[in-house]
Amino acid sequence: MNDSSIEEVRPVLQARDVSVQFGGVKALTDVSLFVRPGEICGLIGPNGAGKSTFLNAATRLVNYATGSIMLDGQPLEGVETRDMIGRGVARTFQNLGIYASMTVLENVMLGAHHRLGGSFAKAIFAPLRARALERSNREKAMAVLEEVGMANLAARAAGSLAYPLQKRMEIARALAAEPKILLLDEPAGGLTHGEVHEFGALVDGIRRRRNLSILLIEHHMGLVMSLCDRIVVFHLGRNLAEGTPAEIKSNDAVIAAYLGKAA
Amino acid sequence: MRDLSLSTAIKLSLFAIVAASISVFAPAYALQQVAIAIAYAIAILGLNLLMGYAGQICLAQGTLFGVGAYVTAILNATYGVSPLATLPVAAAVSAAVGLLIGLPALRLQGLQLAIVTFGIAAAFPQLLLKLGSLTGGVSGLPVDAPETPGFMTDVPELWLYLIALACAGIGALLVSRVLFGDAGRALRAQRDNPQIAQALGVNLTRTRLWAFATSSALAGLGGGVFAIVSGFISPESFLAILSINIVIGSIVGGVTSMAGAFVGGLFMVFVPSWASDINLSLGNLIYGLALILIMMVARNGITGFIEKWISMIFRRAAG
Amino acid sequence: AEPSPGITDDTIKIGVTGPLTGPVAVVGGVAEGIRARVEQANGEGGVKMGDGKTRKIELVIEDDGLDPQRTLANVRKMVEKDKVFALVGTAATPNNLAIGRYISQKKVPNVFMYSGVVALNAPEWEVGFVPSFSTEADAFAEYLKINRPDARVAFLYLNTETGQTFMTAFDGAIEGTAIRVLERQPVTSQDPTVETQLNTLKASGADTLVIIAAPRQGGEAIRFQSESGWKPLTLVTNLSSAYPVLQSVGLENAKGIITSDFLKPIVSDQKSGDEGVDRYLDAIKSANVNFVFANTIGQTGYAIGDALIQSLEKLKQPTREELMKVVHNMDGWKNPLFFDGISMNTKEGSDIYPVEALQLYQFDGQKYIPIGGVLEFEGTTHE
Amino acid sequence: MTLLDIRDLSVFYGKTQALFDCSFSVGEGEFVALLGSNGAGKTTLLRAVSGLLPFKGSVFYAGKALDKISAQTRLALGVAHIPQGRGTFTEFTVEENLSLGATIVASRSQVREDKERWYETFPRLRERRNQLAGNLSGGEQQMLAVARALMSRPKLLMCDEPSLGLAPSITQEILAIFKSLNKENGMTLLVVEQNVDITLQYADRAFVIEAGQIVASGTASDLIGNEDIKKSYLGVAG
Amino acid sequence: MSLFFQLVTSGLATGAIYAALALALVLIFRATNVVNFGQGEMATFSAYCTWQLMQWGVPLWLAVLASLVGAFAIGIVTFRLIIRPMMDAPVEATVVITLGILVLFQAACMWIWGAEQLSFPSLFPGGGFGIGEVRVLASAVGTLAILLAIALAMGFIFRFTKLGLSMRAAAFDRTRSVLVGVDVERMLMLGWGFASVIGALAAILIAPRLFLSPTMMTPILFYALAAATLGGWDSPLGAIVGGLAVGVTESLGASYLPFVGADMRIAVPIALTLIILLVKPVGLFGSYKVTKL
Ligand SMILES: Nc1ncnc2c1ncn2[C@@H]1O[C@H](COP(=O)(O)OP(=O)(O)OP(=O)(O)O)[C@@H](O)[C@H]1O
Ligand SMILES: Nc1ncnc2c1ncn2[C@@H]1O[C@H](COP(=O)(O)OP(=O)(O)OP(=O)(O)O)[C@@H](O)[C@H]1O
Ligand SMILES: CC(C)C[C@H](N)C(=O)O
Ligand SMILES: [Mg+2]
Ligand SMILES: [Mg+2]
Repeated sequence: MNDSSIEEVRPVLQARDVSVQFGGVKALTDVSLFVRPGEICGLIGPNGAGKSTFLNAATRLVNYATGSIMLDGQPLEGVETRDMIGRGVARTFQNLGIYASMTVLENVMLGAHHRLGGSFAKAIFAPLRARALERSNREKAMAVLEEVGMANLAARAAGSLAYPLQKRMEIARALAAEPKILLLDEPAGGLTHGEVHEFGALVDGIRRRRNLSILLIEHHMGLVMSLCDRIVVFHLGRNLAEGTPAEIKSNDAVIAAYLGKAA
Repeated sequence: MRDLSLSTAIKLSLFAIVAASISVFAPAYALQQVAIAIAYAIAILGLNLLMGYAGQICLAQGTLFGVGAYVTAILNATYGVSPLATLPVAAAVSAAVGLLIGLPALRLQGLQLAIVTFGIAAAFPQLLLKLGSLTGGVSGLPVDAPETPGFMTDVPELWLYLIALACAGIGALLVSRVLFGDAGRALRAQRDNPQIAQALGVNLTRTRLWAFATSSALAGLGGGVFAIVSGFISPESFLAILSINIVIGSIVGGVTSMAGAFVGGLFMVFVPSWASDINLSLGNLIYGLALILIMMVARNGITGFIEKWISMIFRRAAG
Repeated sequence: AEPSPGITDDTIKIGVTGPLTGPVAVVGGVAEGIRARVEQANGEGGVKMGDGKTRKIELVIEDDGLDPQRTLANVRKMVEKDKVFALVGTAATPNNLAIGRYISQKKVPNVFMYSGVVALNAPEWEVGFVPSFSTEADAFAEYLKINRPDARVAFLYLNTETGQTFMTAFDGAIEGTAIRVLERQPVTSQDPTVETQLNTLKASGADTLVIIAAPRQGGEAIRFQSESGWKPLTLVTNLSSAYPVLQSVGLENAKGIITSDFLKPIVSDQKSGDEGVDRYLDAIKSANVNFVFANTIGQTGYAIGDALIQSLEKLKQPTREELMKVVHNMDGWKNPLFFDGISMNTKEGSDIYPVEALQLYQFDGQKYIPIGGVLEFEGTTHE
Repeated sequence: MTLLDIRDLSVFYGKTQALFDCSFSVGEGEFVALLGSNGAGKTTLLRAVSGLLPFKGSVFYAGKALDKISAQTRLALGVAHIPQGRGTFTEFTVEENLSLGATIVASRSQVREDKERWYETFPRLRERRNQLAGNLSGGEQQMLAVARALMSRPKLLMCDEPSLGLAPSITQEILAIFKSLNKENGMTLLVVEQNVDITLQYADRAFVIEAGQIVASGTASDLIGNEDIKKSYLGVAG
Repeated sequence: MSLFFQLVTSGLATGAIYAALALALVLIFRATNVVNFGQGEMATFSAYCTWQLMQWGVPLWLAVLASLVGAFAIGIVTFRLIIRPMMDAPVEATVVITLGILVLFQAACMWIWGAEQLSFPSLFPGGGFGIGEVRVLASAVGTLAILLAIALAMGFIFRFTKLGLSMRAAAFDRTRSVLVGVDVERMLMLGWGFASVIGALAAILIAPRLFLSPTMMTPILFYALAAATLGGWDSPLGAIVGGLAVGVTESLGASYLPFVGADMRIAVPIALTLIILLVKPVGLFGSYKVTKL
């Protein structure tokens, strides 16, 4: 959209005119969006605006009919879903993508799967090496859990955690992948107001320490406004607005479509 | 972690004690039966990996078992290869066949896959008859007994039993290597939610095919052992019902348990005949009831049931 | 001589294994028939054996579901744990093959097998009973040569050694005649229906249908030839021509079929005046067997039981070797259920097939009527 | 008049106790909020009342003891529960979901009328009426869950975190709908929420639950003003 | 050419047999989310009951009616005794349980009525009629007509009635169903009852062709499973189309594909099922499950 801003630094993620259709339902129509390195970009919009669908398209879980999505300037067409994480794109899921019967630690260790390759051949024919990798993976996963403040829960079954903790564990798993960009789909769901603040600090800390780019979908306006550098708004599957939190907060179209009277 | 290795050690020594006392106390004919049970157990080990961990239901494990048995028998009877030397080949050929059977699994799941593989199991005996020149048709093939070391010539069954046990050990080692690490996690991940697994970088195709290959290799190994222990094989031993029975063995033992594989193998061999020993004409009635009652009492399989009790007792003792 | 295992001064232990359950549980009738005859003998005080002692027979019956693996397991258990003296009436070819090596090793007699296939693998320790399928093939060929010398034949054959043996023998027997085989279709005992095969056979233009199949498929084929408007001359193996099979098909549908058997036809459970048949009817009644009186498999079992008792009566020494000697040298033994003129004959070293004669029958819609005389193939059983 | 009377309610998951002797009551026609931080036991309480969990103690609804009454009967008596995580029938269409919501309703015309009404309220659902619920966006599913529960025309509606995943405007809209049902139809509401500020704008009264126990209660206006309670239990900073 | 038509016709007749069992399997699956491997044997038991009643002199129609009522009871009792306690057990346990049901009912039939095959009277006039050279069996036409009627009724009930909706909901998710007031246990119980009735009817329809015996359903099981899979497990009409497709292709394949032949004809339905599933993994009329991320 704003071409001059793109010139400055190459965005980590850039989508242009992306459309997604499910049968007769047009979930996205020509949406564009970019995320700069080190930036937290908010993605908001009414329910059904197509935010999650955009995330799915950007991680190649759904196909887009038109447009292009580029990662570090590389087009994603033809890239397999499973290769996205290896290219530095890690994500969380709106409806939770956790493995309920595995422990928290196992879930987080899965985040590093793409680096370990998890090959049967290695496990069968090079067991010592496989075991060494496993050990270092476990240590790294523990470190990540430490970082998000969940180290004490490592041995719990993921399914037994409270909903917000499950969401947080998903973030830890995404971090274990050591991504360049993190796509978060409603990570603060189920948090109380105070917890949201704390959570915001956590995300911001992660971004700073790791110099990550983050695309954040949230309905929690307090969080979005305080955390994001820039916000993109979708409505009915199209771009509605884009700007700084202050601009968005006072954008009439956004207020009408999304925020409601008392934001 | 320490707990885990401790419980593994306890389990292993328990296993060793049981295995040793069987070899001492069981009469020769029963020892051979146990060896056959172990041959089935090897196939169940594979199926547990595939069904319990990879979540792919294969109703053709008996077929792959049969492929292994026939590879051993053909190599031995037709080409004179020593029986033990055929085992790796049996495993490899079954793995290859298993890969082929596994190909549809890349697109099919659950029930659909189960039924397609069941069809393969149903067709297998006919195929064996059709390839009569290779398989000996309905008359089957004899397999030489492996050379028994001097000191046990009196009880060749003991030697057979030890061979079976050793092969099962190899199988268990293989499975444990796969399961306790990144590969095993990926396997479970693609079972519980393939889409999420993909997003985590799991290569579904490769993971599933490897699971099929490993499982089939074990089926083939088990089949080879079966051929050696039986000394004679024919198509009648590899009817579709065998695949069903292996699945029953796997589930009754416990699909996610290695010890369960052995329980399952023993179950397959001994329970039907015990049932008919109780009452000849009511044998199957008793067997059917047994299946139902066992699952009602031990819904996670016999080992799951035992583990639950043991951990309950431990917790009592501890607290 | 030292008595062999399984025999004492007043008992002798005999093992039977067969499919009492599973898809071919009908074949379990063999074991039941044997039991009926043995219980009858025991009820009469036991068997007075050749060594002068009277012994009761202790039967050990095991179910193998027709799985050769379980047959072997049963046999090992019966030999090593139960210590049976001999095995009798072991059913089906693959199962007998599976135990061949073991019984030769252990030198355990496996007598009066219920298997219609010639090639086995422990001939010194085995003796057959029912005529080979090749014998039956010869009988059918014989009939055709006389009654329909230019027959155009369609085969529905069991796709196992059974069908192969039959067809090979039949082809040999019609060599040099004007009889031609136009079409052959295999069946398996797992086939849900055999309509497809039958349609193809019908379309071949044959005028003669030969059915070699297990009862279910055989029955279907008998019904087909009557229902389909195709009226070939129909020859049915005795595997699936038993009266109960015809009943399931509908007697009128079976009218005119031809079969061969070595047993007397029994179509009523009322006393017939035939002493052998009457004793059989008594026996199965008091043994409370699980087959109906007209079941030829059960009758065969009873006949096997009788043969066993006759061999024991001739056993001079209580050894297994002696038993084999006796059963390998039968000379015209009679059997209560055999058709008049058919007897059991074997010759050590050359002939281990006790029954090698057959009588042809035609079904008249009510009962089997013998046609022609007994066809004798003594000593000619071949592959 | 008291509609829901909870006395010494305790609930166990196996051996772990999640609720400890909770007592409170909800009057007929009241709009009550149940507040509390994560894992406090709010969901557990609703599940016990609606019949998904067995409990110790007593729960009276319209004077009837609920412990021996099946979940279906409770629904028939007018107790509806919108579970956390929505609980839509994902493999059924939107329309079928609404029909299922009306399982206990005998009158066809009432069902038709109500469907029309909720389609009117949530036009998004009308657009998607023949689509599988599982394909709806998170927020759309939440709307569906609410509409479905209302199809049985409950007397007591218990809703577990309705705001979860909803756009702010929709959250307000749903709470406003609740309020109007409460005002106009006299429907009693027991709403579990994290979103304290917005909820207290609509609720008459609120209870605060913490670690399985009721620790505070009061009218909404009391609580809005009570910084202490907000700080220590609800984690609302300033 | 007339052979071709004859093969198609008798393929249809055989297909009707597969479709009959497939229909019962689909019903129980749709209503309870269970594949009841023992469905066929439960049905055989009911057919034996019919036979027994007739032996005692009860007229055919009455005997059929009585056994269908009995079948309903058998379904309900099976559910109460065996399935209900296992409602939240892992699916593997249910698989073994239904296999146990198979063994149990087969053994019961064998114990009570013996292993011999028996003749079972047809509900339809015997024989058939010819269209040109092609022979059509009256019983096949009748069976198909009844099955079709049942499938249409089932489809209608599942899709358009409150009962059907509730049954599907109960099969889909128990907790969610409880919350909307569906009497889950009752729905599952009805599912077992109805499936048992349809199964019994299927057995009564096909027993005249197969002969009544304890194992008459065993060889059919795979074909019926293939038919249900081919049609899509949630479509009654699919079960019939699947059954007929399997019957016809098998019949033609066995005759016209020399490398298959009658002995390997089972390869035909396998191949057919596989091909269809590779194109449409849920079967011809099956619907996809959804997972929203
Ligand atoms: N698989 C699908 N099939 C059909 N329609 C779909 C599918 N997935 C999404 N949709 C539709 O596409 C639209 C966008 O959905 P999406 O999940 O992206 O919304 P969202 O912006 O994430 O909303 P929310 O904030 O409620 O989560 C919705 O209207 C939804 O109904
Ligand atoms: N199925 C379960 N098994 C065991 N413990 C459980 C289960 N469900 C909940 N718990 C525990 O019960 C307690 C109360 O949980 P509950 O879900 O009722 O809390 P909540 O207040 O609804 O929290 P949230 O705001 O996260 O929804 C928690 O400690 C939780 O860990
Ligand atoms: C019907 C079958 C049990 C007969 C078997 N083929 C035999 O050799 O005797
Ligand atoms: Mg979303
Ligand atoms: Mg909750």
